[in-house]
Amino acid sequence: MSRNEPRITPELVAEHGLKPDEYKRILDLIGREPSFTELGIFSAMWNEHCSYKSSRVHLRGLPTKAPWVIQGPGENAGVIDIGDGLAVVFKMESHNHPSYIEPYQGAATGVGGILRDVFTMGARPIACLNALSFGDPKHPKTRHLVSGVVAGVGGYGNSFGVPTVGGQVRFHTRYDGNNLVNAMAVGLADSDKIFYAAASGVGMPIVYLGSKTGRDGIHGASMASAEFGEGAEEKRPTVQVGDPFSEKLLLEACLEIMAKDCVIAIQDMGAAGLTCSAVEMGAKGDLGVTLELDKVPCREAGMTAYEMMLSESQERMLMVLKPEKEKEAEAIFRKWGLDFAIVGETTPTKRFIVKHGGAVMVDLPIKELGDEAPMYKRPFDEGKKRPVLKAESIKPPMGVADALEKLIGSPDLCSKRWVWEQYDHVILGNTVQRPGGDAAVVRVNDGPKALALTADVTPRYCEADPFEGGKQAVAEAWRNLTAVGARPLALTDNLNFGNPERPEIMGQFVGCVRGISEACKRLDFPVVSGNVSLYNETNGRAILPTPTIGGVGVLDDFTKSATLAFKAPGETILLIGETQGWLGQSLYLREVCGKEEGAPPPVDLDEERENGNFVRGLVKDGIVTAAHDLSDGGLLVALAEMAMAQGVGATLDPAPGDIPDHAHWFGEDQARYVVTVPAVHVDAVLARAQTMSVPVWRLGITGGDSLAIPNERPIAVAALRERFENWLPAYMAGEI
Amino acid sequence: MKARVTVTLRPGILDPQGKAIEGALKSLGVGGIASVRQGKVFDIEIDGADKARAEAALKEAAEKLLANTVIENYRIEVTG
Amino acid sequence: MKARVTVTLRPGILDPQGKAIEGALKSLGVGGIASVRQGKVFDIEIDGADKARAEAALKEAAEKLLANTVIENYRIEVTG
Amino acid sequence: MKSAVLVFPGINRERDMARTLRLVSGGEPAMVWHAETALPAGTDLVVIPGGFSYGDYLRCGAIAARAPIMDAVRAHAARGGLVLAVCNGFQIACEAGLLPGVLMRNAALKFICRDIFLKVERSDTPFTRGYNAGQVIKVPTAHGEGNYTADADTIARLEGEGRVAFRYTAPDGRLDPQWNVNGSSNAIAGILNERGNVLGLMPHPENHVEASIGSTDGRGLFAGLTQHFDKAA
Ligand SMILES: Nc1ncnc2c1ncn2[C@@H]1O[C@H](COP(=O)(O)OP(=O)(O)O)[C@@H](O)[C@H]1O
Ligand SMILES: [Mg+2]
Repeated sequence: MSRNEPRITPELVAEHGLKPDEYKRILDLIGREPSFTELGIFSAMWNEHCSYKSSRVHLRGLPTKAPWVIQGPGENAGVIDIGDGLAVVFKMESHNHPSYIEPYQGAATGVGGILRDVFTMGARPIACLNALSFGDPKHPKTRHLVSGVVAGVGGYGNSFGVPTVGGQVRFHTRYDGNNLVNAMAVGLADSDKIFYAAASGVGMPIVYLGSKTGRDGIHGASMASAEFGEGAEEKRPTVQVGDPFSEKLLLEACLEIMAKDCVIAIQDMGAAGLTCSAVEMGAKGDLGVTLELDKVPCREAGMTAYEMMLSESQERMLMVLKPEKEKEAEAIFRKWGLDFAIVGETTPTKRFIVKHGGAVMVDLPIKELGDEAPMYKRPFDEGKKRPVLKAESIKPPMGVADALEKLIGSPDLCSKRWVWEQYDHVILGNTVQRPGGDAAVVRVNDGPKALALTADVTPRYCEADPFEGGKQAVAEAWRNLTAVGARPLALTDNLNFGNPERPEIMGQFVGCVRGISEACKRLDFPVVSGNVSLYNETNGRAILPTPTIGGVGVLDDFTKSATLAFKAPGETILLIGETQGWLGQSLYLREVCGKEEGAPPPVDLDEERENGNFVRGLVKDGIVTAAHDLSDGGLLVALAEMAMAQGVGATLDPAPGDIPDHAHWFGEDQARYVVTVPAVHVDAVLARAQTMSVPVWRLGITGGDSLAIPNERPIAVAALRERFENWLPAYMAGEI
Repeated sequence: MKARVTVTLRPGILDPQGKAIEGALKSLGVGGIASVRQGKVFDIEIDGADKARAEAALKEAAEKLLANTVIENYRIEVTG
Repeated sequence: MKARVTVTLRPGILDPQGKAIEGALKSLGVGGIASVRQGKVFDIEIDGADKARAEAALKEAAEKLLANTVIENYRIEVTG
Repeated sequence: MKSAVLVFPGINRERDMARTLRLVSGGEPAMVWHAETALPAGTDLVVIPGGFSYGDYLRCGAIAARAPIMDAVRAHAARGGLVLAVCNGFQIACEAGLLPGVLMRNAALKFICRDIFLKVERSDTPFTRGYNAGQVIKVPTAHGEGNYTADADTIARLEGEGRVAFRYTAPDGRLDPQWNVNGSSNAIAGILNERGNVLGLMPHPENHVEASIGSTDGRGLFAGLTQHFDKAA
């Protein structure tokens, strides 16, 4: 049916990442040999990135429903109701491989992609977050990657005009050849004006919007599903370049035509570009789609059907338009200087037909393209449980003060100011809590409502025990939202793993998803969107399992959110939650003792829930003057962070003595928070804790300019802060 | 010695700047502009008088820093 | 027709970016770099075949937009 | 006060600016599209807001400075009308010849978003009458190219004629290179034109007008402008 296209050979099939049995599935499905363009389309639709063929069966178990969920997984982004007729639209997505190959553009286009997912649904983006994992700081490529990725995230978001308010940065040698860039975008819409991808109506015009199509990123989707070998750098010609300027125009133009009621369905062109977006619109609407490629705005001459169908040029959209609104919509796009072309129509046939130069290049059953994608129940091995380490068995190599200073200046615990100062985090004028706290707080319109936003995961826990690690990631996100006083509502997950064809990796995946699922159920914290990134490994060495959780919560009054800084001297410091002194997989063990061992701390979800609800109540009633959840580094690190924030020290009570001192100060037991309470409220708080059966311990009193611990040298807050702030800038300047 | 390193985007790579400039020139009414692509030049002074050595240093500079060879090409001219 | 417009900073105008690149090259150990100044090139395609007309259009483009003549110089070459 | 906020493709702090004008002056600003050729009748104050007009491509502000609306802005300024140009607006104003000098890459070559301290050099202008001379205010900056540079003569004239309106300082008002966030000549953060009716500044006072969102230190600028026009009216 098509002219001048290469013949299909087994080699060509293999180059498209299709296994022989998958190719056979294609033959059975269409009853003939596919054309070259069709082969390209199958390879794009059936690769891991688009089809979720290894993960689908497990993702089904995730809880996705709650009364406030408007749209769960399955659309461009999840949608939740926050009351007052408003909805929050959000999702997180990875751009790992592209960011390794070209850190600036890879990260930038990652941000661009996720922003598009959000505004495609009719929401104006109001905040971004990003979770970044890099290799060992000593690895020769790490500095270059950090510098490029951070500049790229900032470069795109700053220009687009959305505040980047939170995220994570970590370093570990297991990310040496595979850094992770997970970008999250959050938008705001009227809850009755959400736009979806499903087309409806026969003979409706399909419109192409945005930038022109070039040869960018052809095979991008298949690259994202291939393991890196030595020659990864050779895949370079596929690099996509982001154009935040065009995206900003696209945003304004899209919101304008949506407001004018021109749109039946809309879908951004992300992975596998025109192919994926057109097929999804048709399939979801039970309709066929015919595309006329001669009408597609192209940047380069002589592009083939294959290239146009697989191009991943950025800043493009596909839309089904109300026919009577065509002129109005076109005028809006022209005003914003964007391309606007009718490139096809919906049909009753349920076939996906692509014409180019007078020939039919593609004629495929549209629903089966997605529905009949292979699905694998890959073998998995969850591995053996690691031993629980007794705190007594871990000899402290140095005193508590020295250990604190060492931890606070370590790559994972040090201040990430160097990163977030490159992100505009104040634009739009709604950033109540900036980066540096537990969760960012962003006012909704003129308030009083606000959103709390966070991104969390502790990969070393996931590696040691995928199930507990999965639970912990969700619990930590929930806790961070709670610590600022927000009610956690829903989350998006970005599941980054190695090669799923290896049972032990698949075991990590399955375990983490089970853990996430369990925690979501018990904390009433559903999953409304997400993304899976597999094959993050080089020469057989996988990344740490990294299921990043992006959490969203709501505050009724933004002026009542709690921050972590000690505010004034003379306030009582209280610890909420039980301390056993869990050192297995702790940062103390890794940074101070040089060991990555043992089982991670277990997560008791009932305790999480009860302690969290207690803390949220205290914040809501304005009883606490500071609140902070405990995580990496344990109690003393949390106290140090609270002290450094405004330069107020504390005099601490001695460790209770029933566990070793270092386990008391640095253990990473879960479900804990530190709060400060003015003296007048202490009794009331203790009484309230007792009625709610929540464990509370007095830790000491705020004041002074150091952390004073009995039998330890005083730790000057200013010196601590110097260490805290110094590591990253010094590292990036090449001084470390 | 003086040299110039010219760094340009590889063909086919999107050039958002060039595109915006092209649009601006058109709306300013500058006639006949069909397309614009933007690149960079680095005017470099080098110590010494050994041309081969200078060229080697420039190549190193271009590869290591001046050009992002994933998306850019570069050209070196020693001008005197 | 193809043309190139090269825009460089006027002598004496501070070039923080060039300076930083100079420093970076030195710390990368690239030998013998004495100074770096950064400029821009615009590769432009022009409709028609009249060279004089093309040059006039390019001059207009440079003056009106491509160069900030307060701090920058420009040079036009029609290359073919 | 009737204000007009210019909107160029890629500009992104126009909403922040409009909201602040509404909040402080009580009036609704007109949003004026770059392709217009005239300002709304009776415009008192033209605001060129921050953002990334044309993606900051070519040179920051260069393309926007040549937009059709800019002739009207120049005419407004020539009549003595007030123009407030913030961040990208400052860059646009320099490119448009409304203010001297250029804004180069930050000395650290990075985009920096941070609260900084500004010393208000004089309080006898319509833009700064809401402050005391010598007062130090805390406002955010968010830019990659705010390093103010001009030839020595221009700098000398700006200083000599008292046209430096704001300077980057330490919290106590001391000049200190460590607090000069972008490396500007003489720590210049904001300047006036010769006639004193055009102000350009890099930081974002419009983002610091509410105590619950950082600070109210930016309010003085807008409150002062409002007073200026209320008095005049
Ligand atoms: N880990 C996950 N958890 C929940 N939902 C997921 C997950 N991964 C993907 N999804 C959902 O599957 C759908 C397809 O995802 P994706 O292909 O990444 O979206 P897009 O096509 O917008 O890039 C989305 O609705 C997404 O929210
Ligand atoms: Mg999408």
